[in-house]
Amino acid sequence: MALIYDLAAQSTQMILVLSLAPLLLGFTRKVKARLLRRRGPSIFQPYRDLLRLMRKEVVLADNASWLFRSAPYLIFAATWVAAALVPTFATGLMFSWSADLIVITALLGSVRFVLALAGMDVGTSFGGIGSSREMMFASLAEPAMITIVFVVALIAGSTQLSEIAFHMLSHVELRVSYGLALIGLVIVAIAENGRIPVDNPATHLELTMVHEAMVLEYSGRHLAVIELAAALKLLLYVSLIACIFAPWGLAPHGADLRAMTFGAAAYVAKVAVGGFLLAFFEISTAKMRVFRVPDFLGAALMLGLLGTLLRFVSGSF
Amino acid sequence: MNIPAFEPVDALLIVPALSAVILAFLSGYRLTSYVNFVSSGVAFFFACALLFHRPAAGNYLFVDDLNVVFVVLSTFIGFTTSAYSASYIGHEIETGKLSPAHVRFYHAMYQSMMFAMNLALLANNIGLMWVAVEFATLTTVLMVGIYRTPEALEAAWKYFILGSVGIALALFGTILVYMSAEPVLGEGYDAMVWTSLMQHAPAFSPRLLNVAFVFLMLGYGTKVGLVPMHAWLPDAHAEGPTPISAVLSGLLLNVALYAVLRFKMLLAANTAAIAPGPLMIALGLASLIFAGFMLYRRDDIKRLFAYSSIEHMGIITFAFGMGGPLANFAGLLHMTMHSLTKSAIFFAVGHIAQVKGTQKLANIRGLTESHPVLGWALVAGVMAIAGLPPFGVFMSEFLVVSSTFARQPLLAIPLAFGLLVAFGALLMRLIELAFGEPSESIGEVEASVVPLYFHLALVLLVGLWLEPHVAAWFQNVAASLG
Amino acid sequence: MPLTVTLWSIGALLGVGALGIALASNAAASRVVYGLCFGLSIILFVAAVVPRSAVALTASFPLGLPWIGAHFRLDVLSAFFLAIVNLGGAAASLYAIGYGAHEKHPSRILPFFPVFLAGMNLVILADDAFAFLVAWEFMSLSSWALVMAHHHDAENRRAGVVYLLMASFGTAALLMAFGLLAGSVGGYSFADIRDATHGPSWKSGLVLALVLLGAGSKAGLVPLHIWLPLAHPAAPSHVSALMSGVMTKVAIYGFIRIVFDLLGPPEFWWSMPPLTLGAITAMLGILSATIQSDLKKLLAYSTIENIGIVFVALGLALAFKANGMALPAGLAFTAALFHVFNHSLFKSLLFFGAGAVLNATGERDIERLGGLIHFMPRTAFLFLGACVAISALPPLNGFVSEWLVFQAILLSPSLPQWSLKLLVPAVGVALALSASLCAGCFVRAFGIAFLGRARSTAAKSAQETDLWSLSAMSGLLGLCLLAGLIPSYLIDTITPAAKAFVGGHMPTQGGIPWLSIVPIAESRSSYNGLLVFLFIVFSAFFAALIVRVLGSNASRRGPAWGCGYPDPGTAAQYTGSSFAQPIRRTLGNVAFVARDHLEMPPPGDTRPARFGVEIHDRVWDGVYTPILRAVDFCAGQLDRTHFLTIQGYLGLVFATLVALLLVIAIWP
Amino acid sequence: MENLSFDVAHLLAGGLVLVSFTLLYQNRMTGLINIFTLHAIVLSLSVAWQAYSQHAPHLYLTAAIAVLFKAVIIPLSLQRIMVRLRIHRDIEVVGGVGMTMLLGICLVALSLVVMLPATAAADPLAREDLAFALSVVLLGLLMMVTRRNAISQVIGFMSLENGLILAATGAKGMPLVVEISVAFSVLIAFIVIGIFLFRIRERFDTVDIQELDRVRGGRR
Repeated sequence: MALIYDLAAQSTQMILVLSLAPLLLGFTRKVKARLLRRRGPSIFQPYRDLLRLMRKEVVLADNASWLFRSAPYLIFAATWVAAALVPTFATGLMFSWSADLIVITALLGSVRFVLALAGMDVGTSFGGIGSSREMMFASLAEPAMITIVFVVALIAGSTQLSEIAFHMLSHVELRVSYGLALIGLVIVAIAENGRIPVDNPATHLELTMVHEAMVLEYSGRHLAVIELAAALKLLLYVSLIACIFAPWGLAPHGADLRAMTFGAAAYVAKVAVGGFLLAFFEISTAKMRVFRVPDFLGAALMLGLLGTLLRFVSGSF
Repeated sequence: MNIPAFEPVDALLIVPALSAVILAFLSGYRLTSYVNFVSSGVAFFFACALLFHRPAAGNYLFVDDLNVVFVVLSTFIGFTTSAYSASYIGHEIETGKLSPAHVRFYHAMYQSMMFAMNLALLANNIGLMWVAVEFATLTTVLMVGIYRTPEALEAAWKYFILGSVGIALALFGTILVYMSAEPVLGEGYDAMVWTSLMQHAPAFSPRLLNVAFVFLMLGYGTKVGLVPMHAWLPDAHAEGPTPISAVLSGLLLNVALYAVLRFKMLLAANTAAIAPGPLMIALGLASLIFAGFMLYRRDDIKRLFAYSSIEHMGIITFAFGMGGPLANFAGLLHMTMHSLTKSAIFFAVGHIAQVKGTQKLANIRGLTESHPVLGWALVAGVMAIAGLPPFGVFMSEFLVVSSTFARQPLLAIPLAFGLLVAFGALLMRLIELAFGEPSESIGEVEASVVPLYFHLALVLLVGLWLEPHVAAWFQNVAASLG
Repeated sequence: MPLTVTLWSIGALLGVGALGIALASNAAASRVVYGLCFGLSIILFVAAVVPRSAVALTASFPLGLPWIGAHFRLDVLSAFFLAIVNLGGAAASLYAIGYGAHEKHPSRILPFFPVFLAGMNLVILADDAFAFLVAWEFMSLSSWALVMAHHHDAENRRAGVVYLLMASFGTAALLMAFGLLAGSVGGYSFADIRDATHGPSWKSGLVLALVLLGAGSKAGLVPLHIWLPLAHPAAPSHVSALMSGVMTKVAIYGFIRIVFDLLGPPEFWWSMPPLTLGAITAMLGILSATIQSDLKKLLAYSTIENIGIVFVALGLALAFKANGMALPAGLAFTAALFHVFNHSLFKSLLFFGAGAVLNATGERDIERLGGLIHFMPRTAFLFLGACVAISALPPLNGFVSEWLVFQAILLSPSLPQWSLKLLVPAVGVALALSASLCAGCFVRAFGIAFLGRARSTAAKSAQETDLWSLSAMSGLLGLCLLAGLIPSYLIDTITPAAKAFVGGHMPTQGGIPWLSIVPIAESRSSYNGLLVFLFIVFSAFFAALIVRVLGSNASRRGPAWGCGYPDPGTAAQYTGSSFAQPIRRTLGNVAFVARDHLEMPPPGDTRPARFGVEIHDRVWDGVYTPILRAVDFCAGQLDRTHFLTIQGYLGLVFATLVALLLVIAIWP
Repeated sequence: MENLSFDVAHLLAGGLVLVSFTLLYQNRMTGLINIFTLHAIVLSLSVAWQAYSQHAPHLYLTAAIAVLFKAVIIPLSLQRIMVRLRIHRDIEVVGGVGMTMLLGICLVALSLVVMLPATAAADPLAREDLAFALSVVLLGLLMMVTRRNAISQVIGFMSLENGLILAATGAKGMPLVVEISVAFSVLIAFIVIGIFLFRIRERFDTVDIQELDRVRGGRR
């Protein structure tokens, strides 16, 4: 009985993230438009786009290989699993212990790996440019992420997200390293999702583009799956930040239905706030040149390192 | 005057002397080289006989653990070298480098040199030993100059002058030793006889011994080829016939070293005297490092390996200078291994020079491809001389370096440094010689490579498995060296 | 019994070497020799992994140093490394059955290959200093001969010189280390050394330094790594695989054996050199790998990176052990050995792939490859698998070991020493950095070489490689997958070694539900590769299914879109150097000085614009060039003494004599 | 009587050193050879005196060899070689005569400093002899180092060897002295009459050793 209950909770979360992801995207666009005094598309536009893309036929480049065709599904699957492992409305879900924060980071790493390869498969110059830049950003973003993980893990004494969230709930305290980690994580999230100022998701024909350049050759259902994966990734980071730094309302392990629904509501609220902040940030900054990005990410890395050092030097656990 | 009973010791002197006389009158290189080969073999046989039967020490000759090692080794190498020189000289005659008269002279000198060396090793009398070494010098000088080319003559002249000066210094040292012993042992033979000298060494006047050792070290050290008295060695090796280069490296240096060792024991026995170790260590290190650097600029293959001989003599002197059972054992082993390996290398070099028609390193390339048998032998030989396992030299170098580092880390570091420097040079040369596009060659190997491979096999065997009796024997020699 | 079998089969390997000389001319020789090697390696592997009692088996022969003899010992650690060595050996032999057929001069390889295998086995079994060093040099020499196999190439000859010089340098260092350990009495057997009371701490520190020099020069620790990227590519590919995947591990074994076993209880500061050097090595290695365009050089540099990771883990283990923290020490040690195992698998696989490409196209330069995924799909798939594994991406095995290392780092704040508190986080960041760079490096390697369109006719005409090679590679990939999905068994096999060498070990993983692994406690962290893998597979299929239901399945082929630009031909593809350019610009100058030259002709000039990059290796320029200069200078100066007149020489003798007499005169 | 024997021996040994100095001073070939003859005669005298005072008849033989060989044969043959090879008459000295003389004095001092304390035990006659012998040896060596042509080098070597003989005879009752001196004479015979000058004569117009050294065409 309990098993079924857990299973249900876990699958709810999977469905939840999957369904919420495009919404977040749409919501952010809407908010941006509004802040710019435009009406903007409806917040459900992303769903429509996805459906339309799926119905279109796929045009494969002549020398696209099996890798090119299987990549979208791999990317989607890995992102989805990663997103499903981040506590959204409840901690200690059934499979949460099968992967800790480091694993989640690494899963996103595999996603990037496959995506970069897919970008190079057809053999156009654009795909290559995208992949190479993506890997350069990653080479700084990933260690930054790891250092942030260090900070968090050293505070909470665990790399398990559920444990971390639980710890944050149980002793609420303000530490410098929190702040450092938060800022670092936000920077990493922006870079990883290719948002302004690192990349501009709204443009296509611009040589500074990164993510869009990699998926340039994709069309139809493949593109749809990839777009969905991208949306999932954005949601993942938002919920990650929410789970670590704003764990309020998370239902503890084996909580009853009410707590869970409450947690879900709280989660939606957090996501909305996140989306709003993101939109606000994006309209208030301009995109930076590609070779400035490393400094941007380097800042995140340094913040993470600083936090780690603080943790190492001050208390041990 | 009654005739003493026949002794292998006497045979060791009589056989070479007799055959030298005979060879002086025989002609025809097949016959003479055959006689040469046989008499060397007989000498080797008698040397082995010494292992089982030791005559009592007389006023002139004696046999003990130490010089048996040297005698067996030198007669053995004399034997294999005579086998090698037979085919080598044959080739020299065909190419008209040597006239039959020269060959007759060559063989006579070969035997008289063997005689002189055996005498020097077996002599129980420091004066007699000196005379023998001096005689050996004369004979080798004549053989170095045998090609009559300006280079050969110049090399021989240089060797002669430096050797004579060395000899003179050694004589002065010998006289001083006698002077220091005379008050204790009284006038006459006793004061020049090893056995009695060793017994009464503690009573000798230490200061006189110190002065004596300086002269002896420099004098005999000249013939060992220690820096800075080494100058004769490279040219003598390079300009003489290759068998002679092999004999010089394999035998003559050892004989001189033997003399140094004897006097070192004498000094070590006298506690009041300055310890001889430091001087030997200093000269040894100097030779090692100096020779290591000199290897880099050589362009003549025989000079290259001549300098490597200096390097190894340095190592051996260093080891004996360190003293102690481990280091002495290592020194003895290293000396044996070096003689075998270096003569093997010179055999190979002789063949190479004959098939390539040149001694210039620059004109010898890709041997492993053009002459696999020679090429791989050279590779093996150089690896062995560079002290890489599984060859015997590695065992001795292992013992020298590790035991030194355990006792005097500061001395082991220059030692290892010198070894590496020398190895670097040898390796670069070797790779040029043995690999790459082969250079054109003028002939095939018709001379026998048996002695070459025989030596290498021995060295390999020792590296893997040192026969227990031999080990025990070396060990108590090492112990006696103190 | 296992030891006896092991020694006998090693002897048999030597015999096979002799056979190689005999058969060298024969056509079928290579199949016979490699077949025998394969069989013997399998036997050795089985003998190593067959369950035994924990007590070490020993044997000794009257070889080597007469009064000591040659001792051999098979304990938990040597068993583990024997398994690695012979697994690699078996794979290489199997691969070579097919690969060797393309060899021009088999007579220069066949005799040395089995000897090389035997040498590595002997190093691991040796139980006295002399046998150890003999085996060690034996290994170096045979591999050197293999490096010199293609000696007509001047580059290879240079590699041979550098390699053997560095090897001998390392041996000299180890020799001195053993000299210190054995003491002046000469107790060279490891048993004596273990029993010996260890001297002052400066002495053990000296030994540590010497071992780092000796083992490090063989393993490729910066700055002693320079020979590795020269020598590994020079050898035939199956040998490169052995040298990179296995021989470096033997070096690590040497380090562990001496530092963790013979050197006695550690002090905390011992851990700092391995940690620092390891981190530096990882960074420099991967950065240099990222800019290489020679596929095998690239792989060699990535080997250097992995060696760095292993040394970091070992340094952590030392630190924990010195502070008596048994459990973390066990974790770090396990991580190190785990990574050693993993690297031996996927690095061999990668070199096999490179060899297959080399055979099919005759090219090592990725700039002239491309599109191979169409011409040699199986090889491409296997190579891709290895790339994923080495980039430390779940669910393959590379990730597990790296994850364990991170877990160990997360435990280190409880180390009391401040120096370590400051050092370890920096090292951790360096590790993370190198891991992510590694992913970039291998995206580049695979993407440029196998994806896109063929950049040369050689690449166009490539054929899929033979079945022997494919089977060897598939076997290795299968093992990578197994080790990644169910690491718990491997961890449990390492446990006894950890118990014996650092006194602690990870909790037994066997009993944990769902086959997941738990370094310390469930509440801290846990990982279940199998589950993650199943999840991904499941959801991938789920997604495919949904798409199939909701969307259309129609698809057609067309020319590449490329933002509407007409297809500009293969030359316009992104090249390897352009791919590496961002990283070269941002991080590159840590490891090397890279200068870009852009020569832009003035307007109206019809010359093409030229772009070139020149790269200077900081280590080479900073460390080795001065040494070479110094040696050359000394040689030049001393060489004058070769041309003195006879008076000059007499003068030398005279001066020496007078000097010595003066010494005597003033001697008290 | 004892006293007298000491004085005479001392006188002769000292004389030998003096003659060595004059050898150093010489810079003309003929003069060099004549002085060397004197050197040999003084040596043989002192050897003979030793034979007399030590009652060692075999030393007379040594003395005889010295006179016959070094004071007669060698100088004559050297003269012949000089004439035959048309060696120019004066000798180049490295670093000037004065310098060498100064060095020589330092050497004598050195040998006294080294020898006198070392031989404290031995009887005074031997001590003086040994000290003088050492200085003769060193002076001979100095001469070989500073003289440029072969004949003067040979002479330097022979004076060195005279010093050795002096030491050997000075050592009380040393056996094999005769043999040693004979062996040495053979050595010198080799050098002097020996094949080498002739061989060199065949190929070079001079026995100046620098010519010899020039043969070495940068061979390494």
